[in-house]
Amino acid sequence: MNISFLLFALLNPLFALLAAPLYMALIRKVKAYAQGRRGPKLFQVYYDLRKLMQKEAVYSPTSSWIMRFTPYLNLSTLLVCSLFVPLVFVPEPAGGLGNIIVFLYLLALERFFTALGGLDAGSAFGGMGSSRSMSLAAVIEPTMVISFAALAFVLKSLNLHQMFALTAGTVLPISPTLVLVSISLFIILIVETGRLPVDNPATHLELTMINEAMILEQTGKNLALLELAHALKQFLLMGILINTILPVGLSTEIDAGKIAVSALLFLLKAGLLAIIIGLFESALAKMRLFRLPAFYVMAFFFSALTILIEVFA
Amino acid sequence: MIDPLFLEGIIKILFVFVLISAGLIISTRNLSSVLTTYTIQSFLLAAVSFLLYLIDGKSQLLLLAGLTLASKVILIPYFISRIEEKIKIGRDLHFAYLEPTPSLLLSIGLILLSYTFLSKVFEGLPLTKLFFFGAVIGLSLTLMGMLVMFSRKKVVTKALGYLSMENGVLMFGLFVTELPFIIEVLIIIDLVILVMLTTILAVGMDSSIEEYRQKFRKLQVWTGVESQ
Amino acid sequence: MIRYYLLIMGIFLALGLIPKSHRLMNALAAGNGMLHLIMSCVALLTFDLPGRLGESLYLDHLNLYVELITALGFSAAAFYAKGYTDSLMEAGELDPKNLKTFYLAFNLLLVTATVALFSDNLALFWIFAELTTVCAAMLVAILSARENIDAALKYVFIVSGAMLFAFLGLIFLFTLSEQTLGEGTLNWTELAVHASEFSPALLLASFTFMFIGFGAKAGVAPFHTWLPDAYARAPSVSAILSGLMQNLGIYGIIRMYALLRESSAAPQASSILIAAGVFSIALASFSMLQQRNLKRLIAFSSVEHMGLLLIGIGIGTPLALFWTLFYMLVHVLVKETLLFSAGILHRQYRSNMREDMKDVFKLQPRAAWGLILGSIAIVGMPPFPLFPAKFFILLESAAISPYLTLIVLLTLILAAASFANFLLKAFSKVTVEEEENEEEDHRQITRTLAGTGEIELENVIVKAGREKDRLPGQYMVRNGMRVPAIFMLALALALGFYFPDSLRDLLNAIILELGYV
Amino acid sequence: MLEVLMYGAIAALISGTVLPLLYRSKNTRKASFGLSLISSVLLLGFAGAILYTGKEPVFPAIRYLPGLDFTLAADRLAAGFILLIAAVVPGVSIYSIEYVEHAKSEARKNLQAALTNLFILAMLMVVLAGNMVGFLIFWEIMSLSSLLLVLHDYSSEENKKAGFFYFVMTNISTAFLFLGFIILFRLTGSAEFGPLEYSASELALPFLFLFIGFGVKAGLVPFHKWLPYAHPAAPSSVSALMSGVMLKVAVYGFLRFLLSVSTPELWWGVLIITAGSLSALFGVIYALKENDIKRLLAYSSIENIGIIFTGIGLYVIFRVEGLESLALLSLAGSCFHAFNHALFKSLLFLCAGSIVHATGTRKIEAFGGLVKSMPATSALFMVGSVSIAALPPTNGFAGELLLYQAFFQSFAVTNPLLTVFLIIALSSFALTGALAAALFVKLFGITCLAMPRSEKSSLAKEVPKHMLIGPAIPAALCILGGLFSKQLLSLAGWEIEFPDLLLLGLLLGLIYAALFLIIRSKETSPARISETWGCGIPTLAPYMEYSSAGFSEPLVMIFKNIYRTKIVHRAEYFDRQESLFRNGNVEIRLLRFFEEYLYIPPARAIESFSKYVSKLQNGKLDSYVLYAFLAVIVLIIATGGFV
Repeated sequence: MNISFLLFALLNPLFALLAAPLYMALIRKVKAYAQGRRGPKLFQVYYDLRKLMQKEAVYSPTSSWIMRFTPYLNLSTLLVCSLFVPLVFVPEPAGGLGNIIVFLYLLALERFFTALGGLDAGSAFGGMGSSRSMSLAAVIEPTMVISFAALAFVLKSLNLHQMFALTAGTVLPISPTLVLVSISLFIILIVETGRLPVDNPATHLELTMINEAMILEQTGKNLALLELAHALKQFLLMGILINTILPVGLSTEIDAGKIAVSALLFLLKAGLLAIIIGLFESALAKMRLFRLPAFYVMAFFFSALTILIEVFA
Repeated sequence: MIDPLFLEGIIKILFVFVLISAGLIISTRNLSSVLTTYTIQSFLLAAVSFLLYLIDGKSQLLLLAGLTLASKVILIPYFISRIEEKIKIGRDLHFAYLEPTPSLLLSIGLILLSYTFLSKVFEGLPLTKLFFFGAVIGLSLTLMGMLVMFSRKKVVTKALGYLSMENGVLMFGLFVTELPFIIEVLIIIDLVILVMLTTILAVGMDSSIEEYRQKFRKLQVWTGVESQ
Repeated sequence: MIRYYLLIMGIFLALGLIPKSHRLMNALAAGNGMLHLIMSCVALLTFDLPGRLGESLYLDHLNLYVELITALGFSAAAFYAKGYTDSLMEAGELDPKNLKTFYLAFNLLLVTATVALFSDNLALFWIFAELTTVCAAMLVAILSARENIDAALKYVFIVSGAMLFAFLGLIFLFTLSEQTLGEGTLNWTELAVHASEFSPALLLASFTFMFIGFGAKAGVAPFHTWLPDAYARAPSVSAILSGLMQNLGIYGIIRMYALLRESSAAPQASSILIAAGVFSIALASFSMLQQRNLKRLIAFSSVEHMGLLLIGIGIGTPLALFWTLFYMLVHVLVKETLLFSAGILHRQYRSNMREDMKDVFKLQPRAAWGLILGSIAIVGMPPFPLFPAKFFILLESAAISPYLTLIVLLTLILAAASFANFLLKAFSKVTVEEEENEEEDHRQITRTLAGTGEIELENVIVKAGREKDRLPGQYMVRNGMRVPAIFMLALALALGFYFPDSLRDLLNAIILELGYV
Repeated sequence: MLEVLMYGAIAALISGTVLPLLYRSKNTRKASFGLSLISSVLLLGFAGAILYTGKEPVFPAIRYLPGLDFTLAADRLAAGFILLIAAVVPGVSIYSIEYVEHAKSEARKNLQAALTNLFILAMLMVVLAGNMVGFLIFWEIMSLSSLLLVLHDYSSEENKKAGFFYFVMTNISTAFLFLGFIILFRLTGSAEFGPLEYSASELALPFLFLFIGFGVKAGLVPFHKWLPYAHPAAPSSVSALMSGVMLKVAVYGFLRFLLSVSTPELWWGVLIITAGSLSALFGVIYALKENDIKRLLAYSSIENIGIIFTGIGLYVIFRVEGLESLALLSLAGSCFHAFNHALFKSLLFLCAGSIVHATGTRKIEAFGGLVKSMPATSALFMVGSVSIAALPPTNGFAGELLLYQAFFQSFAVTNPLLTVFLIIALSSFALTGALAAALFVKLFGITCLAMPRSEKSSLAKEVPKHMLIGPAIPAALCILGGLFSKQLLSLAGWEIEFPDLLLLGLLLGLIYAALFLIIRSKETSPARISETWGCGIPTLAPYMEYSSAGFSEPLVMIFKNIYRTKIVHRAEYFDRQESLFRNGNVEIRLLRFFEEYLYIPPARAIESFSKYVSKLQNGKLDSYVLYAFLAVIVLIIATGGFV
């Protein structure tokens, strides 16, 4: 393990942790504007988190250690995940961190425990959320895997670090097929972060909610940890998408100036993406649960197409 | 000496009679008539044996004729008629699978089959015409005897069918005189034992005597198990 | 020589008519079996094989081997017969007056079978084989119930009727030898020398006819029909003996096929044998599947095994024959175990039907395990030696066609499934809840009393107590019935683990003598 | 030296088999399981040494049959599977010491102990067998001993059926193996397993037969139906062995054949992957709908076997395509997954056994809340669930990761059609993985979390300590095997590019600990306990909880084409004309596709044909003579024809 990696290991999670909630807020803001509202302040998210952190946790008497364990696990999983996705600079790969499959399965680990946490309190809402979340995750999984396989195939590595080392330094995507992959990645981002048309993060109606239902029983700092983990997840997925399609500014060397520029650039790109997401969400209505697989197939189609084109070419 | 050709002619005529007797066994319903037909058939066999003796002059044939006469014309028919009296049934009315007319038609088929088969098998062997004839008649008689065995209901008739099969084999065997005599004798003995055994057993089966019925009822343990 | 043998045996049998006590009669029968067993062993060890005794007795490895199997089976059956017939007489099923006839036929059967095996002359073989049919039929009919007579009649009619065709085959063979050698002969030794000179067409015809006769004797489908009825109706002992006679038929077929092997008609003969074998296996397997009668099940399994033996013979390679011969031996061992156990169950339930069996593990655990292990052995599962035998026969059969092997294997599954189905349904009915505590209490008592010196007395009391609370309706199995079953099974198991060199040499010698290799 | 270890293990297992048969007491049973434990330790040394040093032990041939010796051989492949046995057996043995005492009678307890040892011995010997005959012999003993164990409760109707079905299927398996081996034997002229340098066309038939034979035993779709019947019937410790080890022995046999083939063909691989993917997918889909805990686990075994076979199929394809390193990767992946599945499936079955024992039912809907009443068992169950859901950093993940890596790089093949095929296979593989995760959320969540759903479950108590130590062993191995997977793989001699899961695990643990400490240190107010929010309903009742069926409902809807239902009418009438109705029932149930279209029709056909054949034996002499007559005629005509 070398210096660059250690630096990366410190900076990348920190950067992600700090910046992630901002984009939750940004998307919310965009949606509010689209609906003709002003929406909460951008930094309201941070205030909320701080408030939650200070509150006591309330547990149901039926719940068990799962409920107490899950929030910590989720955030730590996502923090480990953040080591996998170079956001502003690409270090020398080390220890197999950055493996795209491990990344996928770390997300699965987070989902698994969130779902268990949903079942733990014994309320019907939690169960419903877990059930829907796991079902939809199952259906999206082939799409995700094929998309990432396409990504890996185009960028000729299984390691995100190496992939981005390849894309870094170019302004435009190195291969036209990456555009196709990106469409898939965008859909995955929507699905994984529980956004419209899959899930509506803003409601607490039992008919619509998926992710919110699972964490309904979580309170206080546990809830804060979960919210943070969720934001982090969104941010990391956004990072992958951005560094794939628009890698401009991604640095490969350790240079304070370059990193700062690249970080700033990244924040801007992420802001752009967040606005797109917000608009996308505003433009669509929530889909019926059982119509969703058709939605996923679209992403699947693009990814499979990518692989085929790459093979034929 | 009598002209061998003339004797052969007579033998051939006897063959025809043997076949007729076989046909009668297939179709007759009266038990005692079947028995009589069988006796006649056996007698014809003895006669063929005797005539062959006249042609070949082998003393074994004479002995065989005598033995046949003693066992098949006298002893076995006597024995069976005693049994028939004892079980008090005179007729075997029912047929299984084949009625007399189709049976007779089938018999013709069997004779044809034996003929084609044996002519193929014996092809190229220097055998006399008479031997070949005997073989065909013997084989068809055997098959017809089998026909009797499955198409008649009463065990006694079946036994007669078996005996008629045996006659067919013997008919065939007459032409192979070198077969050691002792074996022929043993075959006859075996036959007699077998017939006695089957007929005694047949008493148990065909009997309408009340005491047997009771005996069976007592031994219900072995019955009532099989559902057929 | 044959005359001396018959004379001695005649005296022996006449002696057998004198005693009045069952024990003595049984001892004589067992002695007879053991005598033959010892004689064949002695002959195997001391004689210069193949050799002749007198004019008509011919000894070689094959007939000594079959005789050994037969005598072994007879001896075991004789030991078993005592308890079994006793129980039949107790139940009033067997008339004590018939006991003498039973043992007479029993002994006579062995004698006739022995003469048949050792006669060089095929016609003599034929006659004595016929006589074994008569004796076996008597044994089947011994209970003189209508069903038994019926079964015996079927046996006689079908086997003897078919044997007549075998005689036709003999006449063909005689004519053939007369035509070729100038003087007719039915002596197997002479025929074997000249078989290659014979006309293949006539030889094949004679083979076919002999096959009809010997096949019926062996219980090959579709001449097998007597077998299930005889097995189901006859007392177990009689079933065992008529089962042993099946080997006689197989013996005849082996001899005939060895003749044929020299001529150009061998492939045709092989196809007949294999076709009949496959047909037997298939028919038997399908008949077994729905079988509710234990003894019928065993009978059909015999048919199936005869089919496999036919295939083994029909393949015609030394390896196949080697394992076929071995298979004959093991089949007898296992089949006897099964029938012995089935006999015990029959005495327990007075029925062979699966519906009537209940609480088997409670009432007759040993017989139940005998049946289970026997079934495992008979369907050819290891560690029992039918497994390698089956493997090698099928291995050789694949040379003809792998699809033949496939068909045989698939039908064998059916046979195995039938046994499983029967055992599962018959043995799983439980009415009495198993109470182990009681037994443990007894043990507790003996344990606490150990060392006080009174232990033996206590044991006696406990035992007596147990005797008293023997389950209602439990049939007391006599040792004489249990020992042969265990012995046969143990022998089979031992063969599965250790294949003696002497047996291998014996089987190789047979193959050599039959002109294989 | 190595040989001594093996002989010791065999001797221990044999005495473990014989001992309980001699004397019925608790001590002999304990001794028997102790012996199997000892044997597994010896085996561990044996297999470890072979894998580490690469030296193959030499066993003297044992004289067995004329012309055929009984030989033992242990190469690296065999050693790997022996290691697998040695890893599963200790847990099962310790568990059984207590578990076996729940059998109905003394006799059965002892029999179960003896048969368990015999079963282990047979599986060991199958792996060790040096030639086909030995292999088949122990294969049969293995089937037989497991059959008897499945039938331990023979008087129940359900078990009887299960036993019969298992017996028939296992016989079919053996028959095809027989055939495959026989053809190989004829080809090579020897019973030894050796390199098969023959053209693929010559090996096509044995390949197919062996594939079917091993496929039946391993539980590949469509030959899988015996698994969900046999497992619920068997005692849980036996299920653990059957699912954990026996299925892998089938995989071993198949690999033994496949690895000795020098030139496989592409269609082999395609066939294997197709069967594997279908098994994986159908296995998990059927499992989702299942309400019987052991049957669910059985279906999950089908799924995992499917995954293993998918890896084997990939291996074949890469071999044919000449991509040696990828071939190695996928082979390593399926072997490793086989090993892992053995661990976590035995763990899960043991836990399921404890749960079933504690609650007295196998119905998932009746469980709930066990995490409080049986905390230790639940924790172990959790480890198993996480492993089988292939979540990092457990061993289940490590195995699947290898396969994913192979898949992701598989698009290097040049054939475009093959690429399409691989994309489909990969997506089905991914779908399987995610469904499995959903499945085990459901299983663990419904079984252990929330409130007890029935009285039985609320009365459950933690099981005795042997039944905890037993599953704890595979649980520990699951975690360690995951963490040290990279190290293990390189120990086993596979130099594969593989992420270091130890690092990952450490990171996870450290960050977790750090987070926990930071937040705890800042804690200002203690946690409060309050009722679950139930939309205003004052007290939550068990019937309000999400049920097992409810949990899988969305997936059932999505896969509704697979979960087709069937309406079954049954009616009884007083009369034959069926006009006076007596009683009847109508049932809407899941269509058991494979059973109703693949198993039952041939079974029915065989049944009715056998009825017909049985009627031939009608007890009438007339008919019998007729058959003989017809046969004579046919034979005469045939002979005439030949002449």
